[in-house]
Amino acid sequence: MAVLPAEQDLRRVIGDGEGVPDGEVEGLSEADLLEQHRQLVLLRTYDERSVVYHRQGRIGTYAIFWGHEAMQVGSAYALEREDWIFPSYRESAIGLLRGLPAATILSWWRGHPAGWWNPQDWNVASICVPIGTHVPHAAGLAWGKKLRGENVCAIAYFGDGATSEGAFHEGANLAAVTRAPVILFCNNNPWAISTPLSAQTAAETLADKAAGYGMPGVRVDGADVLAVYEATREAVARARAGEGPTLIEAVTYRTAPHATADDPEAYIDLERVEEERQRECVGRYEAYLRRLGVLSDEAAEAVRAEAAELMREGIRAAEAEPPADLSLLFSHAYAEPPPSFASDLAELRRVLGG
Amino acid sequence: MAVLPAEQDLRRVIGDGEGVPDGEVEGLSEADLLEQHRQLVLLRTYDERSVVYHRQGRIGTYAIFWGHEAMQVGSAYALEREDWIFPSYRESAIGLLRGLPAATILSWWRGHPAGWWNPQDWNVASICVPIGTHVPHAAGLAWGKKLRGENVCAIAYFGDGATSEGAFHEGANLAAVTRAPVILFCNNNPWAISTPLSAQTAAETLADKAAGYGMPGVRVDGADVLAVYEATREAVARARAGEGPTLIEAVTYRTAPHATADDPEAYIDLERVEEERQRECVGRYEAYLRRLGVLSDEAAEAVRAEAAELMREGIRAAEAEPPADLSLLFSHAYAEPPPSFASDLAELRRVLGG
Amino acid sequence: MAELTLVEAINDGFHVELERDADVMVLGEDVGRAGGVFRATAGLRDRFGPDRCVDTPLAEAGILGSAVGLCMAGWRPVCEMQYDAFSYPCLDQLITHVGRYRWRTGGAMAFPLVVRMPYGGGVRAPELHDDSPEAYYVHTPGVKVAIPSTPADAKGLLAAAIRDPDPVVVLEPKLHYRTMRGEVPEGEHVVPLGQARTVREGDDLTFVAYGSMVPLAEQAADALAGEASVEILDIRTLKPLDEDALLAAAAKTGRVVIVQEAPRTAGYAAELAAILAEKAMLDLRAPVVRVTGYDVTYPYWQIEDAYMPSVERVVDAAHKLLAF
Amino acid sequence: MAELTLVEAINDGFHVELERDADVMVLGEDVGRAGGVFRATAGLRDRFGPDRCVDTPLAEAGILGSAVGLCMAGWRPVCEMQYDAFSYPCLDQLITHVGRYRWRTGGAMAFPLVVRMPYGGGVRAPELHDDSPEAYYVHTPGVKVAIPSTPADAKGLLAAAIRDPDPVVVLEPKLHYRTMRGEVPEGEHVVPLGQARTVREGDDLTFVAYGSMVPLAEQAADALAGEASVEILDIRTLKPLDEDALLAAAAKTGRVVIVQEAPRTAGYAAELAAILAEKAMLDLRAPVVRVTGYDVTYPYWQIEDAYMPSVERVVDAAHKLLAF
Ligand SMILES: Cc1ncc(C[n+]2csc(CCOP(=O)(O)OP(=O)(O)O)c2C)c(N)n1
Ligand SMILES: Cc1ncc(C[n+]2csc(CCOP(=O)(O)OP(=O)(O)O)c2C)c(N)n1
Ligand SMILES: [Mg+2]
Ligand SMILES: [Mg+2]
Repeated sequence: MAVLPAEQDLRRVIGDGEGVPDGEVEGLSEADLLEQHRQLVLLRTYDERSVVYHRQGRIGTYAIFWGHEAMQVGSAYALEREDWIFPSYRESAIGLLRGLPAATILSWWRGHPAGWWNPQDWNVASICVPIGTHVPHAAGLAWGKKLRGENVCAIAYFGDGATSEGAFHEGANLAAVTRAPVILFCNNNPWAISTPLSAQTAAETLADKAAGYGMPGVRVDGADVLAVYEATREAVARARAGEGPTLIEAVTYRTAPHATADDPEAYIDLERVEEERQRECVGRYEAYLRRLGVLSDEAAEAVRAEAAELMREGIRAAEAEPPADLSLLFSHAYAEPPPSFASDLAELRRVLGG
Repeated sequence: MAVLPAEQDLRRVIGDGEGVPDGEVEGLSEADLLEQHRQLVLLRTYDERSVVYHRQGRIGTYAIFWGHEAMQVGSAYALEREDWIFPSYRESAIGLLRGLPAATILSWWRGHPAGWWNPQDWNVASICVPIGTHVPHAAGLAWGKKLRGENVCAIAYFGDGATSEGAFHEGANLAAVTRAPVILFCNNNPWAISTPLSAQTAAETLADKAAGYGMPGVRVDGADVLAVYEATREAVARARAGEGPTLIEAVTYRTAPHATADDPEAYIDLERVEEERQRECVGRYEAYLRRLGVLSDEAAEAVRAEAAELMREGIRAAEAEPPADLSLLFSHAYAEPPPSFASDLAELRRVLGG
Repeated sequence: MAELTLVEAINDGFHVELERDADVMVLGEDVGRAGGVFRATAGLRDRFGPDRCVDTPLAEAGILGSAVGLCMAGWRPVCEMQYDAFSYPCLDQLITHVGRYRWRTGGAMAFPLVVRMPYGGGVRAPELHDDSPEAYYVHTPGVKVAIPSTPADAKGLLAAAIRDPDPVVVLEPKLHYRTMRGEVPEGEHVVPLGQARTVREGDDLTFVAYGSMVPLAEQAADALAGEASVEILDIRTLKPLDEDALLAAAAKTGRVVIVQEAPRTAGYAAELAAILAEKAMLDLRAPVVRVTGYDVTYPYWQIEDAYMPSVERVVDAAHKLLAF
Repeated sequence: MAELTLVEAINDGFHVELERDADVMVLGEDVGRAGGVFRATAGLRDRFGPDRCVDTPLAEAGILGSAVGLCMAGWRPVCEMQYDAFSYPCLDQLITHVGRYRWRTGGAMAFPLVVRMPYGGGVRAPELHDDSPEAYYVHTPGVKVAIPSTPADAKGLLAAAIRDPDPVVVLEPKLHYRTMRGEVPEGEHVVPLGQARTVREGDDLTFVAYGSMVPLAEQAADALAGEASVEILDIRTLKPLDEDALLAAAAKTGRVVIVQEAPRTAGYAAELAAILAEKAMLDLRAPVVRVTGYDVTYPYWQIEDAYMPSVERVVDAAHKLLAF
């Protein structure tokens, strides 16, 4: 493979079609290349439609991941189906890559119980909302599987801001000490809502944190799906070989608001945003595939149509969910609910009924 | 100055009197050298007497710091009186170096209110018991003083185990981001009670954590008072110059039990302990001073006698403290205590009185 | 008097207090450049500079821990926790240091810091943006806790908290940040800690509430109009509690309903009920009833209204007491 | 039956449960090589290997957070927090994940983990080795809480906690770790969660207590011998509470003293009193009195005995009720 030298060892595979030559990743067939394209389009379509659905009031507040698709597709593509994914809200739709129905994820954003899936069905953990707190979960799962002799890896996704949290630190350190087969995947987009990376850390790079845990740290262009794939594949190989965790810092830029509720105009440089949007990951990959002569207009169109249909079907199904029953308030809190739950529910029904 | 090359850049000044030549630290007068000796003997005496006092039931559980004196003296000697010290239980007696009465510290270990000093009188914060939680305090104080334009540094002392805590991580990161004039001084002794460093971290060195915060990391022989002094002096100079925090990893070995309540036989290699005791910091420094011809037997004897007397006087004064009054239960919780406190105290007196 | 929303009143209070006292500084996640995700700190960074309104790293324990040090350096830090459930990482610093440090110094050093956060549900938000954690704070020695229910009190209690020599936790009902408007005194406005507020007088029943449950109690009282006259007490400061006001309001009617959004078990309403059980025995004509959230995780927002105490549930409790 | 100290009973329980179920593992600070600073886990590392009794890094949130993942991998982790006050860093994981994760999975995944810790004062220890944090745990939805008061219950409740499909927090009275001995059934011994224990029958007064306050309640009852006959209820499981037992014990005498070591305000005793105020109104012949620690930082140990509820204070409360 040929990775371009880049500032601060930022690994790249995809060139710019001009001065910077394209590289390639060993062992990826044309089918692999097209499948990753399909997945990119799927996530992109999910994200763009979700913003529309939010405007239409069909889903609630939504954390936009426009421009983050390559990080999610490239890394997830390096995993086996048995490997576990621990997403943050920013990767809410990553389950789509394993066949989790769009309706489920849309239901999550609709605040409907149908949005809470069984992690074991997809080896995709619940969406983690409190920043960085799922890093120890991923470490614990990977460690626990290793102790059982199961050859399973885990990957935890989190942002640049998350690296400031004690939970990230304790989880990363524990993963390294137990040599847990886990990949710590940092989406450095370099904003935490309105807080720029410069206010988040004084480190030159987030990958510099890896040495402090005794694990390798890798920096990769987060808008380069193939570079992300390759870096993750190497980390997975290390993990399976018993060499423990790897910290991957995928560098990108958050060109969308933090979430639908956020208005970045107050703090972000809109010109910079425009520039960055030009470098967005899906277009870059399509151009690469076209330069390779792998992607035809028809194929690209078909993939988009398929994704659009999946979203139409998804929102339809999500909206077709029957209203959640009150009894769900008391379900699932405990394996055997305390007696008080039954009387609370009975009282609630009586009061609301009457 | 001449620092010896050492494994993993472990800085040393003091030689071994044989193959390894002595170095020296620029700008230290003979008086400075002897003062640090006096302080070493003072701490050593405090520690050894405290263990005896504990056996005699005159103080409670006590965290022994035998062999850690050089780290405390060398680093504190590089500070100005206005600089703030944030000790852990391992540095409980560091206030002695600023004239805090031994009786006060002994009273702390006796669980008597006379042991709780006013930090502002000595610029020595309260002894911190929960591991690593004072790192953000030191960072906040240093940052806050800087914001006020006061030229004051802070130093926080903690152990190797503390580096695993989220509080250490969040405090260190915040210190670096705010360029707070603070020294993070890690006593790597390399045990956390019974947990060896190898179970604490997979990092090659604890100083490797510094890069992840964007601060310099320095490793120094913790049993070499002059190397510790010099490294701290450089860190203080950086801090005063507005260059922010430094992580100092001082490497030593815990040859005593974690505390009087602990029995290390279960987990520690006693032969290793014996070897390490040979390298203990006070004797090493005395030999160095004698090779320099700076320390006479009389001077050494006088210093020991002074320290012994100070301890005799200290324990006498501590034991002469009148019993604490019950009302202290309710003092100091709030600037203006709630009405309930008065009635609680009245009731308590009535009940115990009757 | 200006007519402001609850969050505007808080922002107004900040501007007044930072102007009044140069030692007051604000720190937290996104409080600076963005002015806070709810705009509570809007304009502070521009007006008072980035050193007095600081965008911190994403680290709640670090924020509160550094605030302890900032107090030692002479500052009066006001820490924002971005949401209720994201304040939990700071509990360790709060319990082991913030509430204890003054005591450690024999009263020689003060820790006049404030921890404030939006709290509570009903806002159709994703998980963990809906908690009511006041009980954790109230149970912690050495800290005071206040929860406003009106724009004027939001400004006045924040000012009192900032001026208080001891650590104060202020929880703000985010449900009413923008939906509630009210008259707010301009300039300096302080509502002393430790004083409850009688929302309305009544003779048959007493509703005791705080924060977002106060307007609910008022609606329930309205619903009972004609049937029963309801006294409503807004606790305002949970610690130190205005116990006299509580006992008086209970004695007046002998029938008490306590409304709390948080889960029932070991919530703050239990403390209020326990005080009545110990000190109002002879005044009570009926059991003390708690209407609270349930002992479960705050639910999916499509059914959150069923979790929250409702007018129906409060009225139902009232009927029970009237029939007792 | 063997005669064991309370901590020996816990150690015995560990050996039995790890032998019985290969999915049970123990993790925490110093639980392995040293067998725990109180020797509660002594011998486990040698017998079951370093993978089933793990010396973790010094990181309470990491310990509990990784335990969540260990559950997902099929383990039943038992986490030790070395002391009460050092458990606070794990509160965030407990509240935001441990108590909620089962719910998140729609009940599809179980989180059968245990968090256990020594708690309470009276041991002449330095600061922060003396806290009684049960209220923080009890108020958290999705977790159960148990506190034994005898060696047999310490073993039996630990076994029940380990076997329970839901997260359970077990607080152990460190004051009695070595000072209390008692008969402990050999081999498997399970004390079901949710069942209170009647310590002794009585007709005039009811003392309600748990953990280290149970022996104190017994001493107080002894001191009242001849004067009043006292019923003593050991709550044992704070959540889920054995409410029937509480109401029955209260109804029997109509005079209830609740004893709690933790600070009074919003402590667990308030929950018990609130339940009585709501459901035992007609049975009560006197106010419900709480005898608790004070609303202050746990003090310097030279005066800790004055902070702790004492026989004198319980007897005094009893006299008040008898005279009411
Ligand atoms: C513990 C915690 N604190 C605060 C928040 C509120 N919050 C949500 S997203 C966010 C910023 C996260 O930034 P980053 O880690 O860079 O991830 P990104 O959103 O950029 O993907 C914050 C502060 C939270 N969810 N959890
Ligand atoms: C938050 C917290 N957890 C646990 C403890 C109990 N404890 C006291 S000392 C200690 C080991 C500390 O080791 P290290 O940081 O290396 O410092 P050292 O004692 O070796 O100087 C532990 C676990 C504590 N004091 N605080
Ligand atoms: Mg980010
Ligand atoms: Mg150590």
